[in-house]
Amino acid sequence: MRTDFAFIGVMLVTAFLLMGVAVFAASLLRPRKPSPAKLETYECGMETVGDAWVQFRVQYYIFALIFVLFDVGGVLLFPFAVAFNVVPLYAVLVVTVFLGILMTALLYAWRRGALQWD
Amino acid sequence: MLNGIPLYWFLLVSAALFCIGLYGVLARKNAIAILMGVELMLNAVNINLLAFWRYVAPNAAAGLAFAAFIFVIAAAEAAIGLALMISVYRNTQSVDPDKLDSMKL
Amino acid sequence: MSVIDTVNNLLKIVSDGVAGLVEGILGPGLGADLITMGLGALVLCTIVALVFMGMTWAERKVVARIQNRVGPNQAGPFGLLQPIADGIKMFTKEDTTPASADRWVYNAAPLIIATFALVTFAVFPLAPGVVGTNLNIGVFFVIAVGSASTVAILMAGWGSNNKYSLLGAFRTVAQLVGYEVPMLLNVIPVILLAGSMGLADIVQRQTLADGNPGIPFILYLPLSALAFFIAGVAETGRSPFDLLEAESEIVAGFHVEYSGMKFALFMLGEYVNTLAVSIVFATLFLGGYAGPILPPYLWLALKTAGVFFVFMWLRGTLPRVRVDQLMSLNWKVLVPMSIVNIIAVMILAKLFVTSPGLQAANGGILVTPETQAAILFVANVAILLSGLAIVARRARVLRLAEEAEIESRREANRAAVSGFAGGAPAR
Amino acid sequence: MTISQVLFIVISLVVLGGGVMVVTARNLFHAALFLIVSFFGVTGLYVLLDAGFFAAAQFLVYIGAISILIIFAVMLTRGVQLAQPANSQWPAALVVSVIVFAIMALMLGPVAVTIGQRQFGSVSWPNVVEGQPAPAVPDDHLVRLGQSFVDFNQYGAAFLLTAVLILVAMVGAIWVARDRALKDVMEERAELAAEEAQEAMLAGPVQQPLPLAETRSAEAPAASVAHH
Repeated sequence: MRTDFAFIGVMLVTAFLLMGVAVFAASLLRPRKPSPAKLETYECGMETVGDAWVQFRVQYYIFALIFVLFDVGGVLLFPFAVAFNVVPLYAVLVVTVFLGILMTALLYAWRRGALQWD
Repeated sequence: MLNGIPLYWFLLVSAALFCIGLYGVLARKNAIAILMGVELMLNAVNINLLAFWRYVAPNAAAGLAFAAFIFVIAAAEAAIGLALMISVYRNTQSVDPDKLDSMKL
Repeated sequence: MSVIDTVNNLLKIVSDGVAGLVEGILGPGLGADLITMGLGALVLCTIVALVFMGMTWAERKVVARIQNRVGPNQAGPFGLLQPIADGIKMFTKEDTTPASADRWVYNAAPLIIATFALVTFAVFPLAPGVVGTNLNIGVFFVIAVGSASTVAILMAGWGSNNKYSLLGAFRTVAQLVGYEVPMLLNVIPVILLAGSMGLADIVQRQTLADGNPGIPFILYLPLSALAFFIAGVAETGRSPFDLLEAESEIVAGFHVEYSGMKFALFMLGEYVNTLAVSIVFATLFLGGYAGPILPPYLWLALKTAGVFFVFMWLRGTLPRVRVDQLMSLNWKVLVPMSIVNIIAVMILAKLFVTSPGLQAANGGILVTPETQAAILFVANVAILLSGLAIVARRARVLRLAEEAEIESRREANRAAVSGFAGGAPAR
Repeated sequence: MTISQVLFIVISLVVLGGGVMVVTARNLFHAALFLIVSFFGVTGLYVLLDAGFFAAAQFLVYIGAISILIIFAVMLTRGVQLAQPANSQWPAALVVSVIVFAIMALMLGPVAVTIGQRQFGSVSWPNVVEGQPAPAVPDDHLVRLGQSFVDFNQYGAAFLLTAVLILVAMVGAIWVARDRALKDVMEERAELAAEEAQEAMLAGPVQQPLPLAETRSAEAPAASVAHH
């Protein structure tokens, strides 16, 4: 199990180094003539006012939280899916109830208008 | 075969992570930073559960099952806690728990 | 060993040969293993980078043809050297970092997105026995690692310290994370049927062998395949779901402030993710490297190219969707349909079993794999059609309500106007 | 020193270093990023524990989901750059944390210490023999986990309760984070009540007098808003 992941560690390091080398090599090759105008924040030629923070809508958070809850729900289904061939028939009922409750949660969000982006 | 890593190494790392989270919960001035501390503590708990599963009872599903449930609990905690903080922020323009001492708006 | 066998197992022979060579030089042990793995990783990354260059060329050419243009034709024959010209330009372009940027975060974001896009390739089986590492959680691993790009995008948006970047990053992430849910939910029916999360096992299940007719899962689960594909298009942020780059709306999304090599890494990440989704789709639903006559790696390449062609086709033909349509399609159509589909597949796969052992253990009706496939196919299509019918009816009801509302408002306006004419106070 | 030990130490440093930065960083966005670093280190620990599924789940749930939620919340509350990272009791908090860690280290550590009559440390866990390799992980541990989720003699009830927890969290969080602030709702209600009261006064000279409680509810929130 752990040895299976060894290659992934090596791959992670290799890919990271390769990308780092690419950026570093480019930094040696490319011209470098900074000027105040180039270093400005791009805003279609307007002077930037204030920092990058703008009033974000709560809708973003609500979508993220629905996603998080469905994500963990989905993760719990994976061990069951692997065990599907060895579980008895009533297990299907248990998981159907599980999915039904998740569906209820989705329907609640729907009825509250939380899925509406406007 | 853990190639020479004794169980108590994991337990000590998990205890240290738990205490770092505890410090964050006790000392931070921002409620979202406090929730980050709670997430660290939940992670420490999960390391413990999986370490005991691995060393003490790898044939039982108990450690794995509890670790999986902790994932869900962490997600639910984060979702509700942060939603509360956002709501509090919109009502009081602050997420400093020291200032949230009144029950009324 | 015949010539055909040699050709069929070319990748396996080469990789085994290199591993043997390294071990011969260094002697067996940790060092040899590490160097073999490092070489493998290097080769894999290089191949993926080359494929990335080919993909950019192919996409520009194909989309140009769809739109009655010629596409790149100056650099080399058929513009084949265009990616190299692009590469030289990216390498030598001045790279400006905005003065107000959060430097570490800004510089790390493209590296992270490109690295984690490449890491997924460690688990794809390219041919029998040729795989970086045969993880038993393969498909779950791919989806998990794919979710790293959201963090990198938020880092890019925040690090640039630009309103457009941050807003673009928020929009992108809201889209990406949403479509991860149907992706997760639609691999579950495949795992139910294959009984394993390992990609090699899933391919094995679709390979022609004794007692296994080798039916690809797209014929068992057309609805899952369709939903997974739509989610994959949205996950990689490609047209028609390319709201993150909607240059007419938010300049260029989260990577406005990036130029030169760092921008190239974002492009690389996007294309490599597309390639990864194509390979996953080919592996899960089209049978991966399984196929007659041709060598296995060629089959995988052909299937992946086919899936990528559909990606390009969509980009060339469909207009961009609106952000509210994007969210509705995910949460109100794909997710509910996937949940219903999982329930149906579970029940049917338990009722109609294909092996006597399973029948003895859990009961059920013994059928041939072909019959099981046909039953699941019919159920999938039925769910898809009824879902579409519900959506269509809902859309019609909404449209009628809107029209009625407009009509009533018009009526009220008319009444108000005539009321004024009569001199009575309008309320 | 085996390679596993080296990896363990490196990963632990990443986990703990990330954790320390989380609780000390002045910039909340950076704190969230260090939280991700710490989560990533924990992924490595899970791999060392042969729990590959949980490593991937950690990546998916914590790095891909929960940290996104935290970053969104940071952005929504506009408290990114903190004036001061810690509150006034931070020395006390530090002392408490260190003491708790000392106690835990004493109890879990390898050194046996006798305090008074009792002996702490060097606990012998079942199945754990010093110097012996840990028992092997069965290949089908995920299958067993899946079976335990649907078996009511094991964790079937907990599995279903998890779904209920998700439902409750969804309902609660959407209710709490809904678009309108509580203040606005109460303001609106107060205005509506005031309007109704006015209409009632205008409508007729002698009608039922308004009940006291209602008048108060119409006045009090408006007053408190004015106070703000």
